[in-house]
Amino acid sequence: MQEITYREAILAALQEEMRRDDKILIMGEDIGPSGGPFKTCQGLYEEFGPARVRDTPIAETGFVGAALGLAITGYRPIAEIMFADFLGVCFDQIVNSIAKHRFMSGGKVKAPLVIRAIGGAGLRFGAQHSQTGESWLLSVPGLTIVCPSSPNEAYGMLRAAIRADNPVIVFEHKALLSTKGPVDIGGPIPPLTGPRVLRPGSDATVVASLAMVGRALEAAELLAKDGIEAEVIDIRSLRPMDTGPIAESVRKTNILVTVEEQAQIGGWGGEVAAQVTESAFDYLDAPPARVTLPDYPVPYSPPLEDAAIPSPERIAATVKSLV
Amino acid sequence: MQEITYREAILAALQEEMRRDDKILIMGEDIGPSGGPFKTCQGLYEEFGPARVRDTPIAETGFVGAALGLAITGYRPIAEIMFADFLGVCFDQIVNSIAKHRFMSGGKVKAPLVIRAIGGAGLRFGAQHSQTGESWLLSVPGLTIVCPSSPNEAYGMLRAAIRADNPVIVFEHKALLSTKGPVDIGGPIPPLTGPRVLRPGSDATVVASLAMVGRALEAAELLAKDGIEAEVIDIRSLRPMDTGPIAESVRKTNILVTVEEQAQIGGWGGEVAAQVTESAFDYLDAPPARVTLPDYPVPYSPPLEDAAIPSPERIAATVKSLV
Amino acid sequence: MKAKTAKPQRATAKVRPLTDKDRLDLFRMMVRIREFEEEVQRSYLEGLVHGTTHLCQGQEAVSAGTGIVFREDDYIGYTYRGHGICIARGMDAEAAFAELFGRETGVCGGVGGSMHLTDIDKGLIGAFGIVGGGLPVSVGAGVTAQLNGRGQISATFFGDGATNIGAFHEAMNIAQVWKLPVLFICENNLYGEFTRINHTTPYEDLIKRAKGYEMAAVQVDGNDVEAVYAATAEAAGRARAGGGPTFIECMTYRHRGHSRTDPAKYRDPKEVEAWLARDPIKLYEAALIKRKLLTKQKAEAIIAEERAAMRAASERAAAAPWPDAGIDFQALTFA
Amino acid sequence: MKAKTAKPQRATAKVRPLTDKDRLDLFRMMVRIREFEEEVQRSYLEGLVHGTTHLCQGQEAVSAGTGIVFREDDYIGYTYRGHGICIARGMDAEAAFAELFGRETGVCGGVGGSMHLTDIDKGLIGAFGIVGGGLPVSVGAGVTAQLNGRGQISATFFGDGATNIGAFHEAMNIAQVWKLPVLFICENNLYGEFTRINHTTPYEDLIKRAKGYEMAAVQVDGNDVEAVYAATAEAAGRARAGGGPTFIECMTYRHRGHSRTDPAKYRDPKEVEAWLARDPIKLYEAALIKRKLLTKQKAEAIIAEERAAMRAASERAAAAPWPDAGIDFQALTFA
Ligand SMILES: Cc1ncc(C[n+]2csc(CCOP(=O)(O)OP(=O)(O)O)c2C)c(N)n1
Ligand SMILES: Cc1ncc(C[n+]2csc(CCOP(=O)(O)OP(=O)(O)O)c2C)c(N)n1
Ligand SMILES: [Mg+2]
Ligand SMILES: [Mg+2]
Repeated sequence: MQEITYREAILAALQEEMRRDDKILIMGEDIGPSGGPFKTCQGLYEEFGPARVRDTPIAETGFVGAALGLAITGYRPIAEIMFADFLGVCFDQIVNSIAKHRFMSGGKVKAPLVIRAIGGAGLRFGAQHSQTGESWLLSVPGLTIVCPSSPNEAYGMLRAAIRADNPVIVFEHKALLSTKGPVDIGGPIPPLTGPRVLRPGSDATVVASLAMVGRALEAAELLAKDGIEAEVIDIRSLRPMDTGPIAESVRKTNILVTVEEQAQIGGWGGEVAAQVTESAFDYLDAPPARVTLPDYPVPYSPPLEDAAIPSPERIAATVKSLV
Repeated sequence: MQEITYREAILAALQEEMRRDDKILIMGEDIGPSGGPFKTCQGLYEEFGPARVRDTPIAETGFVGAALGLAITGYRPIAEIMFADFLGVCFDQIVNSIAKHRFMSGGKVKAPLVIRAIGGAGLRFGAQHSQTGESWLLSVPGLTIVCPSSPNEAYGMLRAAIRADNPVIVFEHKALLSTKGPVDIGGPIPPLTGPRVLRPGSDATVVASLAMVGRALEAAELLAKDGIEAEVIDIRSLRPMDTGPIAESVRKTNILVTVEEQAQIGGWGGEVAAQVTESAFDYLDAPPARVTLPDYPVPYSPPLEDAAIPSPERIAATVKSLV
Repeated sequence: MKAKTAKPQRATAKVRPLTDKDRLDLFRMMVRIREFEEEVQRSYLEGLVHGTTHLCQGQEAVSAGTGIVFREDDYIGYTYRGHGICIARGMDAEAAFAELFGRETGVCGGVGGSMHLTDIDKGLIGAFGIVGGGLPVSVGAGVTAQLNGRGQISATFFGDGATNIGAFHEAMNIAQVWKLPVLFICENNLYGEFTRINHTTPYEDLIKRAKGYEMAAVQVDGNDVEAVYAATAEAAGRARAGGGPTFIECMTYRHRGHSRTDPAKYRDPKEVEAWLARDPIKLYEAALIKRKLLTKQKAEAIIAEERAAMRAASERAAAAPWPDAGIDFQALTFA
Repeated sequence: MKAKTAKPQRATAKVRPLTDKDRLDLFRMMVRIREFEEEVQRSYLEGLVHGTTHLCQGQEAVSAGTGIVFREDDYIGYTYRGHGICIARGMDAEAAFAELFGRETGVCGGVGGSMHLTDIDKGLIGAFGIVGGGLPVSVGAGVTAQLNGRGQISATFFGDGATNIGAFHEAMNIAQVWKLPVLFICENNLYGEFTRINHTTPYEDLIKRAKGYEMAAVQVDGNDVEAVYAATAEAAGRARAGGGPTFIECMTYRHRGHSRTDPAKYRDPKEVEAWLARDPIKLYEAALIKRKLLTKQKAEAIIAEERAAMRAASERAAAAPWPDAGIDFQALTFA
């Protein structure tokens, strides 16, 4: 295990995979000599050259669509979307072409491609540069959607995503980029999808994604002080969504709280709550609760943005109100 | 009450409103002299002329963005998206500009605009022309999203949407265009949002949208034969989502089934189930059930498409399995 | 109104001259495409084709004239109106009909349909139903061609209306900046659905679009199969040699409406008449008869053969079973 | 590397000649914008401005030279790098600072931030953070201007990099087809973030983009405020008279990095040097001194005045309260 940042973990995964398979290439804005605005591609250009590390014009529809063209003709492209908010610009290519091409071809076409989108709030970037984007694609069959919450997950899931033979959207979080954690460099490829229990607990099940995972763990610490043991689960993948382990946890804790950095309506929390209610109905002591962003865009002003993002205190209070 | 089709109802609403307020104009592809591919604009060009009934180039980003520009400078534009599937092409304008502009301006800018999107399956149009699109925008604060399920709703909700001072997305369904029903021409403007009980019942609550409403009503007929009285509710609006009346119904029936023409993950059914579970937890005799499309794109072949769309029989069977 | 024929195009030095066999093949291919589409239309009226379908009668010279240029390992992208290039590329007619009929034996197992005929093994990378949606994908295939370094090219077919959408712009710009071996083949049939080009575009000669990218461009009479061949062969030669992309505008006309429900009343009868008089098949038949490569009788025999062949393929397709609703869709969606 | 100056532009018959007062106003406005941005930068380093901010030092001539042309009832759209035009348009500096500081007194109540300064009452219809996103919106404002029939125009500011995205293409095409009174003002500062234009665009003279739409176009030295004025005034006159849109390319350069975290190491020092030598304010100061409209002392006095004014405005803004987290966001989101 090596202590590195989320940013370094992404870079390590890209380097390692690109060294392993020269069919892998990456495209994006300012990812070449300048290494990417968030420096997630630092050094790739120098090592792999302009053919495999491609600076693109500001044309997300163009290069994300190109990724599909590369994928169905033998390459394994990775497209970096600088801010997840910009997924809206290439939304059509993703939902109508990338997600459906294999299906519409009767299963004959393979589309092994990865779209990395760096999103999230908390950095005072305002309404158009602070969205995680997680929910925009939630309802689109044909996509695999994953959300790494730590350096180790960023490293492992990205490697797994690159090796998958289907389109995978990897949502990364800009507030996590500089966070450090142990990473199993060169370790086995982890499962791409499915939740993971990060902290065992018997009193409540708290499910979170991306930056909310860390806040859920902090909330668990606060709750522990009051003798409440929360089981914290990182949902990891939104598509496919495997709530089996979550239901299993709820059968033990009888309480479910989801935490996501998005508005409630249309968030993944509703899906988790509904599935768990279906599979563990008789075990629920209270209706599942959801901690989310308020139902308006992310405000710029620090006190307003801070108040909008679920805090450990808010998460803990929600759990307390149920146990 | 006049017996007219869903198509005629849309047209009547457009005509009536455009006669009332000359600030209202409509833009879209082939909606001018040719009256629109689905003939929802027949005669508007002749009556209101090229300035207010504008044929656009194939450029959804361009004319949907233009709608915002018109709205914030004093007009009340309506944009027609020929197939809801094409919302992906202008997704950025909707989620990042239209939905947020008022908010980002500190509330100073008004954006009274309507986007009409004609979607839905059942007509053998294949994967890229059969989506309702309902869920794509479900998670976007700042939007009002409505789904008329009958000629009267199409007429009333469109009039209400045009009069709203905020962006409203109206999802219409192409399989409903030729269906007839009584319409209260010139009647009072109905509430734009909020569910409506269409058939009272005491044994189960079935909530549906768009074309699924008719199928839910058919299912209720089938169930009635077996002595099961289903209360059928048209959800009408997805944003804001008012599940109060649904919970109220569930407190009476103790059973909730949602029916939507989309995949389950990311659909609105999960949100309804989660909200109702929260507000009527102790009244639920069984976990809410959801009848949806399977988790793959809409197939072209008739038997495959028919098997994918929730049928009255499937809805009835789901209800039966719970009561 | 006179049918628009293109300005004479530049000399095509590097182009392999057509042999007499090529010419007869071109004629037969145009006939085959015509008969395929006529059979689709007939089948649609019989209820065998479902939903909608977009026919290309009148535009066969573009499919045939370009199709003969492509190599086995080239990549071809197109639209819902792409039946022509699929047939020109050798897609099995029975499998194509079966797809349109929604049958198990369809080239996409009946899952795709009329708008999505795809056959990756033949380099037919996909039919895109979203206007402009296929262009960026073909740009990606162009990157593959460039990276492979084997002189492959990527060709993408689209209509006049598609030049108004953002995806077209981004694809053209990237292809030019990256000097990709991509052929942008624009079938300018003067209409996007029911709206004439002059209502949606600043001009009718779309070759002008290419100026915004300083991309090599040529405008040809899209109803003159040999002109289409020459322009495409030259552009392909340049692309294979690393000379970058070319925008090829083919001036043509669809004989039928936009889709099967469209009577095309919005078109000036004089315009229709003028273009029907320039039917690419009739024009070429006359030319080959003049060249003594063909006689009226031989031409009719070819037409009869192809009609019979398409009819037979369609009948076999119509006899094929429906896909099993129990089929494993997960496998269709995920590898 | 020599700083790129534009080809001499066409005669501008219809343009009102600048008065001496105009000239001094233009100078003062450029100074004001410069001092505003310098104060923003200082405040950012002090932690008063949050997140990121995109400065326009070096591009002041574009904001000042165009700003003087606009009427009160014109519509102006711009980007995250739009502080300059907001100030030129008379946005209250204190309210602008307060917005950047996230304070209650901000022009958007602190909700928008540096990338979204908007003041609809002044015709400042919005700052768009998505590249190209503002252009279609300005096209819509152009439709409004055309429908109102009062000779209004809609102007939209964007960068060189924005010409690579689809929204640009769709906006240009629609504006030309509908003959809208829209001014497309491209501030070509040669870079999109950290990438030089030659890596993303087929050429560096973006005026060529306009050819793809047959749109009137002009390229001017964006560091020559009077050249910017003349080109803009001519285009505005044409637009107000129903003559349609114009693409105005202003060749300029940003003195600072893309955003506050960018040291701009990717630029050739010679290029930077050449452009710094053509600082629009220094150039104009020299020109006005030559014209005897200004003395070195007077110029310094103006600079000192504006600096003090911006400093004072910033200090007042910094003293303003934070917005109340309990504020009614529903009201901000819905009318
Ligand atoms: C983004 C998008 N907008 C609208 C449509 C609906 N539509 C299908 S074909 C068509 C016209 C296309 O015209 P053109 O590009 O000239 O191709 P043609 O049909 O003439 O071959 C339109 C508007 C679509 N499929 N995609
Ligand atoms: C659609 C989209 N893609 C990428 C970005 C990230 N981004 C912000 S500014 C910028 C560069 C824009 O360059 P240019 O248009 O030349 O404007 P300038 O910043 O030079 O004024 C990029 C890539 C964005 N905001 N929107
Ligand atoms: Mg056409
Ligand atoms: Mg720039």
